[in-house]
Amino acid sequence: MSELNKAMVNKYRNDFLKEVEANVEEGDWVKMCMQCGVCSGSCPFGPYWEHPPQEIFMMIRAGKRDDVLKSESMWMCTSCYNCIVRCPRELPITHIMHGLANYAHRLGIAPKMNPTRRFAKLFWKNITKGGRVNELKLSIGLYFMDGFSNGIKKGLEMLPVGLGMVKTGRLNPFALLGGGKCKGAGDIHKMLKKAQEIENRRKGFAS
Amino acid sequence: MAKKEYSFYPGCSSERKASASNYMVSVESMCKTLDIKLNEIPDWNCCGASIGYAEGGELPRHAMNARNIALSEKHNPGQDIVATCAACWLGAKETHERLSASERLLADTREVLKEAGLDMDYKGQVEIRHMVEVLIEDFGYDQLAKPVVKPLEGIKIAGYVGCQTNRPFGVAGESFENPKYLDKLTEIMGAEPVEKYDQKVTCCGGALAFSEPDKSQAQIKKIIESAYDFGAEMIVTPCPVCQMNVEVYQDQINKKYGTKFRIPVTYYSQLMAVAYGSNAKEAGLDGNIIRAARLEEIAAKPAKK
Amino acid sequence: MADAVATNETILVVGGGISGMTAALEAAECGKDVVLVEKNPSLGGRVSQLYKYFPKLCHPTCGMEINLRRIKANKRLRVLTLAQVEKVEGSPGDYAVTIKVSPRYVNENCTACGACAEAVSAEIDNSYNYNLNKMKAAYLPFTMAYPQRYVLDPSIIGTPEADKAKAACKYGAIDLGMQERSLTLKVGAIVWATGWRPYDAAKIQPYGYDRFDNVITSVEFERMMDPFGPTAGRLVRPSDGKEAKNVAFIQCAGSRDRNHLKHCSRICCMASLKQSTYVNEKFGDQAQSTIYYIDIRAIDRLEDFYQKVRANPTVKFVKSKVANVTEDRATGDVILHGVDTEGYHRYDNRHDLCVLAVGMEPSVDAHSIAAGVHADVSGFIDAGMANGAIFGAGCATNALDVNRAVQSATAASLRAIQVINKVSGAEV
Amino acid sequence: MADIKIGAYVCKGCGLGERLDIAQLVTVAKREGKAQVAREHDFLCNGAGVAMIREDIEKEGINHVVIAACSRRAKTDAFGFDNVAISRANLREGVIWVQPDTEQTKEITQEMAADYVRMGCAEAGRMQVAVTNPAHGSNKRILVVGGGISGMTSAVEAAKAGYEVLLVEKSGVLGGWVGRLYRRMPSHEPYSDPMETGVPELAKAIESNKRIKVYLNSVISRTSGAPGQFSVDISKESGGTTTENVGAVIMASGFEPYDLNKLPELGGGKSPDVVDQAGLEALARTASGGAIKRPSDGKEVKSVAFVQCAGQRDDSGKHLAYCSGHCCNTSIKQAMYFKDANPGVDTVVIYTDLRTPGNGEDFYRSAQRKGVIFTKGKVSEVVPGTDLQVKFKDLILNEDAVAKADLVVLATGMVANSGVDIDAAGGAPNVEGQPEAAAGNGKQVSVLNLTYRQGKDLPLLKHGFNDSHFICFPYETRRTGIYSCGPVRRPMDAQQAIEDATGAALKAIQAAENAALGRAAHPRSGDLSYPAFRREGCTQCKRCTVECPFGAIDEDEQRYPQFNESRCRRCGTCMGACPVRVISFENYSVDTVGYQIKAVDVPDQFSEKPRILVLACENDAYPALDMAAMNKIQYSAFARVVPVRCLGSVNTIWINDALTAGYDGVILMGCQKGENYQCHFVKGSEMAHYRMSKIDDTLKGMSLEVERVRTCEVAITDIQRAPSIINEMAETIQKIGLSPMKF
Repeated sequence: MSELNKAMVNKYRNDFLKEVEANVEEGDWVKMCMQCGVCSGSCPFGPYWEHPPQEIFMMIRAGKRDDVLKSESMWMCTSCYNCIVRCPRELPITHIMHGLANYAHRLGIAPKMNPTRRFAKLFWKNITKGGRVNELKLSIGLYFMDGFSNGIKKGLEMLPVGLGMVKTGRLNPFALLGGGKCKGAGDIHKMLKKAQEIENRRKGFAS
Repeated sequence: MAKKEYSFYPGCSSERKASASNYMVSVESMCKTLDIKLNEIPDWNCCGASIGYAEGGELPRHAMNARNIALSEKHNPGQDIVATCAACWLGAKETHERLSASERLLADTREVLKEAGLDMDYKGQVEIRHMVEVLIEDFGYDQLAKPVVKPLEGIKIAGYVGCQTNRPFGVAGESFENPKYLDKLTEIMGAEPVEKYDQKVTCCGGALAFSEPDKSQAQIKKIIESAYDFGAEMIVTPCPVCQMNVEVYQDQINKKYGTKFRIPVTYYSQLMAVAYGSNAKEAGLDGNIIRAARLEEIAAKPAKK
Repeated sequence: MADAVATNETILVVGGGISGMTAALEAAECGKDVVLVEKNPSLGGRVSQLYKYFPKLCHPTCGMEINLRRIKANKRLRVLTLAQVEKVEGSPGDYAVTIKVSPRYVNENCTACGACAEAVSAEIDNSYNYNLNKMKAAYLPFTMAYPQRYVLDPSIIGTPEADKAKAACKYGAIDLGMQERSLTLKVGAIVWATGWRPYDAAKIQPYGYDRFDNVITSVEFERMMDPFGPTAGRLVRPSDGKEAKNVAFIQCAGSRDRNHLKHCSRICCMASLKQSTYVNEKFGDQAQSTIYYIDIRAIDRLEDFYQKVRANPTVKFVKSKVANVTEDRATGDVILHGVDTEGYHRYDNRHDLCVLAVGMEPSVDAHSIAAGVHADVSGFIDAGMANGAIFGAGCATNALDVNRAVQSATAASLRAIQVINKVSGAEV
Repeated sequence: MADIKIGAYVCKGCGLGERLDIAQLVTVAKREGKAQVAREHDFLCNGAGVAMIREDIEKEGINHVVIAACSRRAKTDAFGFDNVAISRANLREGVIWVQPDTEQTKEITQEMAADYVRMGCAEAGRMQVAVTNPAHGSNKRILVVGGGISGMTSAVEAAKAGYEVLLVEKSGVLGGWVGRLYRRMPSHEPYSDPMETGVPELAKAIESNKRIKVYLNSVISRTSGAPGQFSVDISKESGGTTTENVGAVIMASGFEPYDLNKLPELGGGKSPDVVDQAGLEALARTASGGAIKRPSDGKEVKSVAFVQCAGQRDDSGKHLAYCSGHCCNTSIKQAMYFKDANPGVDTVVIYTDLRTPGNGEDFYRSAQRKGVIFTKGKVSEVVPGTDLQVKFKDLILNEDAVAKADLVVLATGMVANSGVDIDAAGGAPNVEGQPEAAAGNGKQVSVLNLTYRQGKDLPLLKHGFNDSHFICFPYETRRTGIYSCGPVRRPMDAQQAIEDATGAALKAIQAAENAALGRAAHPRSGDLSYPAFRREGCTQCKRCTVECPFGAIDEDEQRYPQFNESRCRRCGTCMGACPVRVISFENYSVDTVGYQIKAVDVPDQFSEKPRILVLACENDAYPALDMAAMNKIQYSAFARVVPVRCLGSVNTIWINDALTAGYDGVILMGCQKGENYQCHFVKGSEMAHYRMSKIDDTLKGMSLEVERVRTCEVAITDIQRAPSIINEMAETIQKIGLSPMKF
């Protein structure tokens, strides 16, 4: 268990709801759920959720910390916002799911091999480097996520797509050398560092 | 028509040789006709997109967007921010909304912006709008119909709105389940909207098309199948991610499901550019992997008026 | 009834539904002078459009017959139809109320013989049937309508159709020259019983009321059971007239929802339980009802009825707020998508017909009644507050079932009498 | 009353003139109907027509009017003449609208019309103008039994209207259960926090109200009399009885919480830290805004679990089957007591259906905002101990779970203080079916001690509550002038009780006012007629006293029926019950109907023209036939329909008369009977069915087929069925042939 995770377990003891309210984006909405299930039914990836949002809210109240934070479920969110617009209690469900995923990730207990988690990581690295997306590096990074040989295989699968994009001028083969840069990249790095700091301070993450 | 000016947030995918560069091209042509001046936000950065949450988290994500807003308010004062990309629009709009709702979050964000010397430039007094909103609200369908010189006669088009231009904010006056603006735009451009198209707002998987290709492609299949069922010969969309996901995976889906999909997926701006008289290149049609043949034909024809 | 004379010892009751009729009758039977105004051409209100009441499954028209007989027998009670309150001024014991009376184009001479309706060929939407069918433009709103007098729809005035009607009437009952008029009543107290209206189902977008023929509202479903209603009493699907044996009921359609009505409309659970018995009434064991709910709110002895329906093998209960409804283009069937939250079971259930248990909203926004009347954010009269001598009754104050509405109306009636007795200095 | 002068008026409007030989009808009225004056008119209901009748009343001294025109349900404004007996011969809805307009049918249609004119005259000839019952009292004081929120409200509201009130409370203080609450549910926006009960203020207002006389530590030891003239004994705990006279009574005797000790499996009686909602209120009052301490060791409560539906909504038959309605909101309110005092306290509400109707939804949301946790689950057991364990099945997560708590609150239900169950105590047959044993906490002490023949308290509806059976008429009572309100009639919260009590106050006032004028109460409100009986003819068989649905009839010292007219609802069930036919009303009697039956012209058996007598309930069956006519649904021209007040008023002599007169068939149309009865007079239809079940012997005795008499339940909506019932009888007669009883 990561240090941070240990710290949080001790801090909140058996009150997972309080932990979520304090540390998860929009977490203080969780208590407002009335278990109607409209969110669970509205999710395009619903069938792939081990625990749908409304059940997750109930699990949080029931203190099932590990079952929630170690779950793949939140990582299924496609950010389609169907749940948000249909929720009769106006819970910002999409953000709560993002928040839970992010929190689990920070605690280091999110499912290691979850592809979305890994892609998200890669994506963030990619955009924060220069301030903008470098699509070529992003996709290549993506293919080689599971090691060189798999990467080649996936790369080959995706080759037609890639070539199509290149042919139509929608993918820059030279972007490996750069591209996706802001002049203010430096500022951005400083900003993100600061933001991280503040969030840790706010949420009492000793780091 | 008086010139209209906006502070423009193109977003990563609209960059030269990026995945939605052809969107950008068509938007430029469209704006030329409508006499819209887009003042690009100097040195704008990525919005973090929806997928930015996992590593980025709350404050960093807002910081990224706040920087863009601050830059816009600094360099293009008094101008609404207009985005062409759904994710960019949503990201910026969300940050703007949350910062105006939470004193604390605003204070934290200013503290962050200070690092870039922009803390005082963030006022949060701008409207953040999608290009579609500008068209509908600042021009209106009647105005938009006027410049049509090459009506897109006889093309049946399914309007695929997708998620993020539609939820949670959406376009004023449209419903989340059955928005009609793409159909209306299609219609005034002289084409035939497939109004009963029932996958208008189905999610294409978004960023998860990369991480969960199978699950996403199952969604995309539904989206395309229904378009075919209703006799559409083309799909039009306002979102770069939707456009790419629905267009580029058709071969893979065909392999997987034994389907024979080959349907062009265009941007509303491409329809408009062509209808307004642009040639194929100006309308970014060369950027479509699945060629929009019918549009190219019309683009090649001489203007009617 | 001609212009009603009133004094500050008169009670004005606004709204001729069951609450208004009750308030008016109870006061009149205490010996008070009462004027009852109703905006429609006849009394009865929403309950007159119901097939049966829960939990007894008896017929609302039965109680209505009694109330109508009480009204016919009571000379202290005067009824104004096609009348709407436009302005209320003054203070307790001394109100001046401006009332707009729309022309009926038919006078007291009418014998309800029906000749005008036979003569006229023009048709209009039948609002009594929630516009599910058409009716003649010269009409008696429904068989039990009181006053038992025909109405000419304004749309035919000035057309040959109106002349046909006039020519057909042997009794000089048709007066095409009737004009809208405005009268001012001096009254001492007012009972406000304008009732409710069904929430606009089209606003609940995921359920596609505006897109799919076979998604209807609970109030429309009631009309389908009337042998003289739009479907001649047959339970059929609007899309193809096929018998609707497999019916889905979606609870909280608009209610308990911050996007729509924030309150619980109280009656919808019971209404759907009741309507599930309609499906059995028509199709016996062939019937299949599924009730999608969040909480079944069957309080006090209504619980007995809930348990009875629960025990019915043809009725299924799914604890779920339905996520959305889609249509199977080939069959016209509706497919409900969602999750049964009791243990997480996904469903995509196919039904012949989907009935939305729509919520109640006040038919008049209480903010518009008069100065000094407190309204809650939903537009109901906030009866917990002092509102001068304007007393809310029935569903104008809250989402109530018939029984509670009548209790509320009876209470309002006494509050009005208290004011009148103060005015008249009546000591007993 | 002066000698009878009948004026008969035949209308030619609405096609009557075209369809019927009006002149012949006028002649019938004159010759057979013995009408002094008989006239026709083109358009009887208009100004001229009505004026013509008025003139005859004034100049010719006509005091009995026969209107031969449309149904008695139509044109009531036009034909409402004061101080004359009016009979309506229904030629429009009753004849031409239900008969085809053909040459062949002209004759039988005319015969139908002629018979209705004969019947109208016959009825008018036997009617008297009703004058108010001489025995009425005029006391308008209101007695309120019970000094809880309901009783206090009734008292204050009645006094506000200018009426004198007696308020009797068995305990030493006013306020009842609400008076023992710390706070109550909010009654107006924003519906987010508990509010003051307002009971102390209300009590003060009552003590200082000169119109209200309060009796504390007192109970009602005797109630006799009738509306406008009740006499009640009020007995003090300390001994001593006062007798007071009142005009009407409000029963607001409230409820008791269901006995906690009946729920050992939920820790009831097993641990001092398992309390019911009343117990929690007591703790909250002690804490008065501070930390709530638990009974066992005075430890500050840090976690509390609320168990909903404890001993309620029970299908085992051991506990209460119903839902008490208020308990969800009450637990929400009580959870707020904890959260408002200290947000750190864990509060969980375990429910199966959360029932917060109306604006309760706001209250529910408010509780969630305050951090109250709601768990959908079914509690199986509460294990006592220093920290109690609540074992439940989590219905969402579909698993067994345990909640630990310092204190457990059981939301037990309301048990009505409705006195003795007079039906169980033997008396009139209970149409509601036997009340379940589990209801109530066992003890049954009479509240009103009525001296009525049919029992000491109000009849119960269900589960021990004495609510009205009628949805449209929640204040309908089976004991005229006595109205119940608050939780004794139906489980309810304080806000509803206040509303209910106010309504009950109106009904009590109304009953007293009507009694003072000798008028009937609902549903025949305003009816001035009243039952009278020929003492010398009475055999003291007691049927009337037993069968009266309203317990109006007692027996006097000589065991003769004593009618207590002011209690009577004028349904005529007694008239129908009387084997010797000594009971009648001025305007409705064995004769007014009997002579109509005899007035009908019965052709001989060779004419192939059967006659079918239809006795139709005027509230449902008759309107149904009217509406059939409006929809031009036809039925046999051989039917002769007579409206009756209630099927209960049908005296079997009428059937005998009809059969001996040569009628070929008789149909009785009444309302639905049984548990969900529709009869406006409770048991009328049921009694009629019971009586008619015995008619078969009579028929056999006359060697007539049993099919000739049919008793059926007809709803007002049976617009198609009612005519078809008549037609079926016509077909039956075709099959079995005409009655041999024709002479």
